[in-house]
Amino acid sequence: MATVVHSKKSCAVNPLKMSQPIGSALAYMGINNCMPLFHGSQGCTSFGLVLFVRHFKEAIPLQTTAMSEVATVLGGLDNVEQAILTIAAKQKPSIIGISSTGVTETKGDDVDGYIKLIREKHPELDHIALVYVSTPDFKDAFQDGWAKTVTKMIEQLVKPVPVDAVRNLKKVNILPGAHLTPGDLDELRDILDAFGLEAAFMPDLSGSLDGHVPQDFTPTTIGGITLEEIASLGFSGHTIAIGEQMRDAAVALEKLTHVPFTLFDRLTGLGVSDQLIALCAKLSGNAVPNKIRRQRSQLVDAMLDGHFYFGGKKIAIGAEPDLLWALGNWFTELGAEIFAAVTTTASPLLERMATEEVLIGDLEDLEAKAATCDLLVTHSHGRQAAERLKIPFYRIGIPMFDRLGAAHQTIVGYRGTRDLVFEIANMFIADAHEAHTDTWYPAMRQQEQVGVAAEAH
Amino acid sequence: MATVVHSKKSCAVNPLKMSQPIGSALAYMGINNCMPLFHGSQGCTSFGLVLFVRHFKEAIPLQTTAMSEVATVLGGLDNVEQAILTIAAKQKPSIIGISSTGVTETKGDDVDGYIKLIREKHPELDHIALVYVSTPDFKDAFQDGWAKTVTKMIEQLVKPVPVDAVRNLKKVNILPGAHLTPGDLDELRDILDAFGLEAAFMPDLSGSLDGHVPQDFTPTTIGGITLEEIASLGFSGHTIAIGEQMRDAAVALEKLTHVPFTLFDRLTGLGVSDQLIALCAKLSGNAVPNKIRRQRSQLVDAMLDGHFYFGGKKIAIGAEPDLLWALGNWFTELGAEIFAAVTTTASPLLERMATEEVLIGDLEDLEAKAATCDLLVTHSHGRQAAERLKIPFYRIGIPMFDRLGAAHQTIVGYRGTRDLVFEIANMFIADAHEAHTDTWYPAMRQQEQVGVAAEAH
Amino acid sequence: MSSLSGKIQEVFNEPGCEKNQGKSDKERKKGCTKQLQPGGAAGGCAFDGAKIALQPITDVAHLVHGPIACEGNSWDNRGSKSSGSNLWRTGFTTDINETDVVFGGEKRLYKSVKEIIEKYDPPAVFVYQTCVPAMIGDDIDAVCKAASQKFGKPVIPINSPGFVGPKNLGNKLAGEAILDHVIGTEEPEYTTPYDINIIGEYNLSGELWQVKPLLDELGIRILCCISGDAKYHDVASSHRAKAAMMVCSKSMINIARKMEDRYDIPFFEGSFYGIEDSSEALREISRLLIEKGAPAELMERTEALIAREEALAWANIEPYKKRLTGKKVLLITGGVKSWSVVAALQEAGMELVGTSVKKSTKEDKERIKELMGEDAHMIDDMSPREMYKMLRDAQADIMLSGGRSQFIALKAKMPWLDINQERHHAYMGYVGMVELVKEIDKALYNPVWEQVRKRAPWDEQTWEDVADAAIAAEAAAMAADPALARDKRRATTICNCKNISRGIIEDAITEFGLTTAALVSEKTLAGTGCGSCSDKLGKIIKTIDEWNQPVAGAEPSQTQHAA
Amino acid sequence: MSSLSGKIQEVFNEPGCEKNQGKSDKERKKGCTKQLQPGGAAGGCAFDGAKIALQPITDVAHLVHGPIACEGNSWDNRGSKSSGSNLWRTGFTTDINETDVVFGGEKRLYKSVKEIIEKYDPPAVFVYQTCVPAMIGDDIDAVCKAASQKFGKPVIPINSPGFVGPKNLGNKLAGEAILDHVIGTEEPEYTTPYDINIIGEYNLSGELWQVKPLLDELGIRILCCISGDAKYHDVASSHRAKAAMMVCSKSMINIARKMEDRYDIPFFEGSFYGIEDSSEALREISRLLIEKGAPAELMERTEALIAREEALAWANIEPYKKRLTGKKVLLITGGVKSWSVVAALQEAGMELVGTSVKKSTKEDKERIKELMGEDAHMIDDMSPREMYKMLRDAQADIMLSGGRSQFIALKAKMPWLDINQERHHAYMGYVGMVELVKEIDKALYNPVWEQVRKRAPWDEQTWEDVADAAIAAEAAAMAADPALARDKRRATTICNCKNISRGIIEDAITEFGLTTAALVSEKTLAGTGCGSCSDKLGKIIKTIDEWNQPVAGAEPSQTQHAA
Repeated sequence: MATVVHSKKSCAVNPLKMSQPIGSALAYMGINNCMPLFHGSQGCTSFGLVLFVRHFKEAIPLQTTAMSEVATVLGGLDNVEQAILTIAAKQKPSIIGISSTGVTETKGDDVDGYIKLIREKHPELDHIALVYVSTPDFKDAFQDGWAKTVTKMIEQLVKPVPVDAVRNLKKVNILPGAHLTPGDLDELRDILDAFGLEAAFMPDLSGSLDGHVPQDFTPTTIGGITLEEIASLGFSGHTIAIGEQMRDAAVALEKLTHVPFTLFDRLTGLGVSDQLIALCAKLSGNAVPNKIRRQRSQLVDAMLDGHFYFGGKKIAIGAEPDLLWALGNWFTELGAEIFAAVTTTASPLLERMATEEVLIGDLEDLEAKAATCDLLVTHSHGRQAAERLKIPFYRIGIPMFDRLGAAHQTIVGYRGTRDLVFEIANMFIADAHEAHTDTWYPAMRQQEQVGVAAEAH
Repeated sequence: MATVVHSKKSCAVNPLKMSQPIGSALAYMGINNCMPLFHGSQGCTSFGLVLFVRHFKEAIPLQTTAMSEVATVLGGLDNVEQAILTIAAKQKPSIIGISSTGVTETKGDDVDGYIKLIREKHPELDHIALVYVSTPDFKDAFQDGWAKTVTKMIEQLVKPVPVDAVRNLKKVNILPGAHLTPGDLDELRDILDAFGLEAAFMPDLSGSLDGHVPQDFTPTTIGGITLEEIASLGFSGHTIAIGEQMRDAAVALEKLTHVPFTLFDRLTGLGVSDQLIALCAKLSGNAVPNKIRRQRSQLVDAMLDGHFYFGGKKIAIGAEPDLLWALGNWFTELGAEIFAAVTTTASPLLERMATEEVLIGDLEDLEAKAATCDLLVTHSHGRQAAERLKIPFYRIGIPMFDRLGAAHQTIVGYRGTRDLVFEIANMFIADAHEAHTDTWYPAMRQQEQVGVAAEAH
Repeated sequence: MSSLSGKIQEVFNEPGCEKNQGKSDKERKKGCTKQLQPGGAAGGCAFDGAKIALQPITDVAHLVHGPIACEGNSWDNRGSKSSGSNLWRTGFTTDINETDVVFGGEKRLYKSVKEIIEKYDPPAVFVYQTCVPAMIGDDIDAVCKAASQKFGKPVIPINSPGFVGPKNLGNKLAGEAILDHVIGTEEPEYTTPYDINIIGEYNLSGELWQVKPLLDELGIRILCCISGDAKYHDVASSHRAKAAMMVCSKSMINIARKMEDRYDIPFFEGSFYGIEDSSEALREISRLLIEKGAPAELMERTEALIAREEALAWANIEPYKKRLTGKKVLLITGGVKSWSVVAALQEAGMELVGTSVKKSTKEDKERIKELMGEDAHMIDDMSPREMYKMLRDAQADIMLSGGRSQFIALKAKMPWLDINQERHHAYMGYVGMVELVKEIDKALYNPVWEQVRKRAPWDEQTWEDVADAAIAAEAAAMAADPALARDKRRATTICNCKNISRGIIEDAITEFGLTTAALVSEKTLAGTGCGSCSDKLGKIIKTIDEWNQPVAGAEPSQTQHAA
Repeated sequence: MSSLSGKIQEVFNEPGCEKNQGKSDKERKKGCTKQLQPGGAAGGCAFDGAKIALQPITDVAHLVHGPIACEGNSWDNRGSKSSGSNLWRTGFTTDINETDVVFGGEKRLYKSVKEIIEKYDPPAVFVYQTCVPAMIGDDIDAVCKAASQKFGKPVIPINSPGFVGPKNLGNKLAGEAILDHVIGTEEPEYTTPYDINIIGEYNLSGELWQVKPLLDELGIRILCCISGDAKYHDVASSHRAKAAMMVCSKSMINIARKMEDRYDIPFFEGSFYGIEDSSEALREISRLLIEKGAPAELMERTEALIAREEALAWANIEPYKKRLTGKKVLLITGGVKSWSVVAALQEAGMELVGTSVKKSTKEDKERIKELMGEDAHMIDDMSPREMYKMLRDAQADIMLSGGRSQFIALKAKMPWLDINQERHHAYMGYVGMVELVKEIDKALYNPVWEQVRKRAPWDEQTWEDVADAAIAAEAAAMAADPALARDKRRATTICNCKNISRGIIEDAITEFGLTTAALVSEKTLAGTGCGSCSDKLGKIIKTIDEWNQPVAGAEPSQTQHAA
């Protein structure tokens, strides 16, 4: 229903977008004992590292091939080789996840070729998986980097399974989009668990970046999905992909293993959660447990109590396509209007958004459109705009550097949606403007009081 | 450690306290198919009803003997009788829970005697349980009314069990204080469930007032603990009482049934949650499940990330004794200082509070002491004070009428505590004051700018 | 307490109340006492009513003398707005304890007044009596008098303990208190020929400010609004107004009438709810002022303003017409004000369910009132299934009602709009009516309804399916068993105030051969409460042939008068 | 890019840098290039450094020419504060796409400058070059020049793409850019004998405002702070200052020195971290100003102010003495500033772990630096177990370090205080030092530590128990197996910059018979990075008899020079 417009500006102002290599790195971080490695200048890694440290409030594993100007011109084989050797010796990971960057893509480094050479030269590295994804900074965005990386890992690491294999029907693969938090994954795990289903998340940030204190540290990731678990994804009974971005990964997995998949373009809202629960009931053969029924009933009640505050509200959202889709539809379902929608990259969902226009643009664009809105929704970089506009600001997405608990923000399923209804409704309630004597007929105030009058609205 | 001081004022200003009959009524509301009935003027019921409707955003069952001036003088037998008959005929409850009020206590109505007479006269009411608790408005407070009512129901409705009875060791009675929300109960149920333990809540607001949409309505409560379940509490393996207010109830239950009990004076915080989990492990004979271990680890991490914001903060809390105790200790554990503590009624916990003075007083007292504090914590009636003081305001307790989701506010256990750490830390972060040019040497500003300077702090 | 009983009798004799005028002397005396039904009553007490009526006076300290329940359970829960002081939002109570109950609370009351004056220095302190101190004999009149003399400041006793009656009695007793102690005790700084009082308006959600600018524009001064956004001085000097408007229900009719008697201030009853009613009210105000000496040109200016505002309002409602045309609205409330919104809703294209009125004349409004009025009290007791049936039968798209039925309406998943005093939106005057239409549109078109009505995928059938089946089964059972149908019919409550079932009424009619509603009332007490069921009584009498058929196996039940 | 390489060489030859002065010509040339270790590097790039250095100029539009990564992943993450414009916080980037990479991004850059000037009208636009446009040959100097002429506004090229080197090279290249294009291009409205520049201070958390009021009081004007809270005009006219203070690390030494050369502005290196250092800095400022012609009485006033502020600061620290006396602090940072806080911590009664200094002389500080400096780079790579061991061995009560080690320190459940640039607290000047002591007290006494260190009741042993056991087992294994101990020793990284292990150094010493640290550096490149390990090299040489023992079964490994 929406027109998808690309910003006509030459200069992006207050970027909404982040680069795809860091989306790629985040996907690697959901794999156990992994070391993500950027093939690029050390700054590429440093910026990504700082961003994730500030968001997750965790030490983050991320390395660099540290390309110098000279190395860039000559080609990066030596650097890639040396980086892999150093990491293998120092951090002893099970897998090194390599992503290219703008510099090395501009030069056109053939990293797949490099890896072949390195493999030949260093049989001692045979026990370490090496995955490479091409993720130039000057193309696509964060969620694309994530999606490509998951797809590549599936293609490379999952054991192919024939169509007639014996499968564990109680096991369900979940391919979460980059917009799902560790808290979201925990919630999904709880839901599946209530049906006696076992969830295998690929990747699994809920084990690695959920803000916990591990018993011991490794310099690599700790707690994500293991390579063994990835290899055996083909023996699961079903795959649930979450977010349109994960379609390629789900298709790749099905192609390789014949595990059928269901793609949920979002899981925030009553109807979509119903679909998830119905699927769980079908997959498990179990009736919907009482706990889940109660959660549904609580969500319905929250929607009824909360809808008063959403009706007619104008919302400005800046988010990557899948998150924009999830939030936009949910706001619309509660009676709010998506008045401004800005996103980072292309997606088939965009033109289906229930709004007039979706702009692939930046936060300057969003701020301009949000001036008359009742709520601004975007990641922490929206804080300046919200301050200037003096409207309530709901933080969601990466990065969230100026609040704690980003990893636990949960908006999926009945319970996640219920809490989101309350949280946003309460923001509207807190922002409600009391009537003043001149609320309804401001023009009738004396001239010099007009300023005050305008503020009263 | 604290001196307990009673306000010397004649006039209470901005009451913190609510009357004990409505605490009593709330306890009745956790019983299935119950109709709470106030013996008093219809206003007593009406005020209580409106308060609960605004807090829970639910239709609330609560009736009145509708004592008129004349009836009050003559004694309320007729009114009690007629009320019981009307309710029995119209709403067909399993139990009518009667609480006295100020008017009828002033007259000195012998309601126990009335009930005896009514029982004799109306054998057709034999299938309806009638419980009566004396709860004059002019004594004690909300949590006292709740506690007395639970104790009375236990004494009257639980089947006595000999010491050598065969018990279901996997079943655990939980006697929650009035300060626990339906969300808290749900969280406790989840925790016990993770150990394979079955929780029986007495009373159970999580079934009745958790904000859900029932399939059909009855004019009485729906979804609380049933009379049958209450009767069989004596066959459980253990009782967990939460809040010092519940000691009498736990003792009464033990006396009657020999079920041993553990009293937790609070369940918000790491150490106390550890104790709960250790108890669950012991009672169930099961190891601590991975899910719970992860939650603990997440709480520890939240405390580490969050403590920066709590250290040295001055907190003003107005709450009933058990909630004050729970919050006060938790704030103290994170390095904040309980600078002002105001409560409603006596409790052995008060003098053990880690603060100089606990005042049995009102919100005027709290506001006066909170002027230099960084956070005000009390129920929704604190909103005026917070506005005047311009300090952040965390709403907790009953009533919470100006926000949604009061029933789901959850602060017990690892997960509840974790979310509370984040929520409060984020309030502090949001309230952080940026440095200005005159932050450190305000006196050096020109005279006319002193006003601005003061504001900048 | 003899003075209090006297006051109550005086209120019952209120000649300004149409209802009273239709009653016999005997009826009048007990009529408004409205014996409440133990186990079946709802609503606030007289104290509640008194506090509601006076609390909007913004700069006064409102002190409740009683145990914590009366103030502690209820304070800070009203949506009146103030353009000045917010002292009215501060809760003051003596919070009497056991000792006070034994030894009397007068001393605590006196000291409380002292503390308040020392700390807050309000222009006056209002002291509200409640049941417990009334029982133990605390003489608040005496304490207030003593305190007043001692502190040189008005300390006004409001004698309206909860147990003397319901909320609307409290409204009137509050009126008596200010008539006796406040009105006429001060003088305005100046007067103009354009000074009016507005009586019975509480400025909820700031609604008064939806109208006041229009009066300002006309040069009409609200000398005092009783009590919305009023200052003590306004009330005390309100006897110098030239005319008064008595708005909303009749909660303060005694003030309007006695001020007419005592100070020669003519008044009219009007409403600012609805476009036509707003225009009518403005005209009436101008008319009365002109009668009392204001220049006649005021009416021209008034008409010009009305024309402008009406045109603007209709223009603003116009865009909603397309979306709202044909939508059916169910209006459920006991208050008067809702009826006056009918025209605006109809102008926006909506239909009022249960009536076929196309234009809204006064008569039409009366008819709507007849049709719907009796349900007003019932809604609180309805189960969602009953409500669903009602909505299904009425084929309504949205319900407008008071806040207490909100959660039941919502559980029945019915678009709902709050039109009582709990609401956050302001619906008065021309702008308010546009606001109402907007809000209805918002509620009606909120996509949430579509979602919450859908069945959970694992449910075999929707809640509505279940209800339909149950209703159908019930109807079938009735059709098959006339005795059952008869019992069901007879069990219906006709008079909610007195809790009188149709069976009792039928029996009385047949036993005593009653032929008028009044006679039925005398025999059964039905219709002696709010009176809204008197038409039903008449209808029962008229249809005697339909229901007075012998049914096999059914004994006529013993007539049972209410206690 | 010849101009850029020229610049880089120029920076390497910086005579103001002590370190450079100690190097041979050859060393100097490659020294600061600091060949980064693939797979082992950390820290920002030259672009990052340039942006950090100039971004605090508040009213300038900072435009990053490059793909989204350079600005999109990093903007709005610095804590500088502005007393005026907040334009510096707005992120501008050309966000170049694939087409730009193929066809060149100059046009987009030019149009971006145009858009910015049209929309935001800043006094200047700073254009930051990044790797990708540098590779494809975008000539930002030319674009800036053209844009500058076209729009009549300074458009300043900052030529510091990430891949030319590390962050501190970027700091210097940024300095070169403003030396070349900004400084001296405008004139101040007026000058005074009391005008100074402060160079290398970014006003993080508003720290400058902890000192500026003192200068104000002395009548000393900060003509320009480069770059904290600076306006473009301030920088452009900063060449008229009478003296300059060069603060913090040597990130902008080239600015200070060249301004001395070009404009005869004498400078000194100083710090406002620590009480004594603050006093010293104030004295130096006054001394230089007096040298340049300011009245001598300035020094008297300066001393009076110092006396007052010092007394006040010590008095404010006094109350913490009792609580902090005997507490052991572990200071871990590479920055210079932390060393100057030592005196204050000691004054508050704390001990610096790893040193026995009681009074803080300059020498003592050097010793602390020696003792601790080498660990500064290591902390990022430490496991909690290693950190625990370090803390256990040091018996520290609290750790002060930079933000990146925060989460590792916290996981080791060690009280920790942020003293790097990410922190939210301001610690400069006298008030800042009191603030630091307060914050240490708060962190140290937070009861959270006691709780988080407790074992979960179901855990058999604490994390510390496990670590103690593992450490003991390791020590036992080493004692039992000298070859293992030798391998372990040789595997230790000595030079973090060049990633040179001790084994390589030992081998070089024995193979070539090296006797000085300088010789070791020449052969192994160890110590040619930040230079902090040169003392370690000396120590290794001195202790040759201890480690140069033949161990059974261990072959001396092949010497392996870093690439």
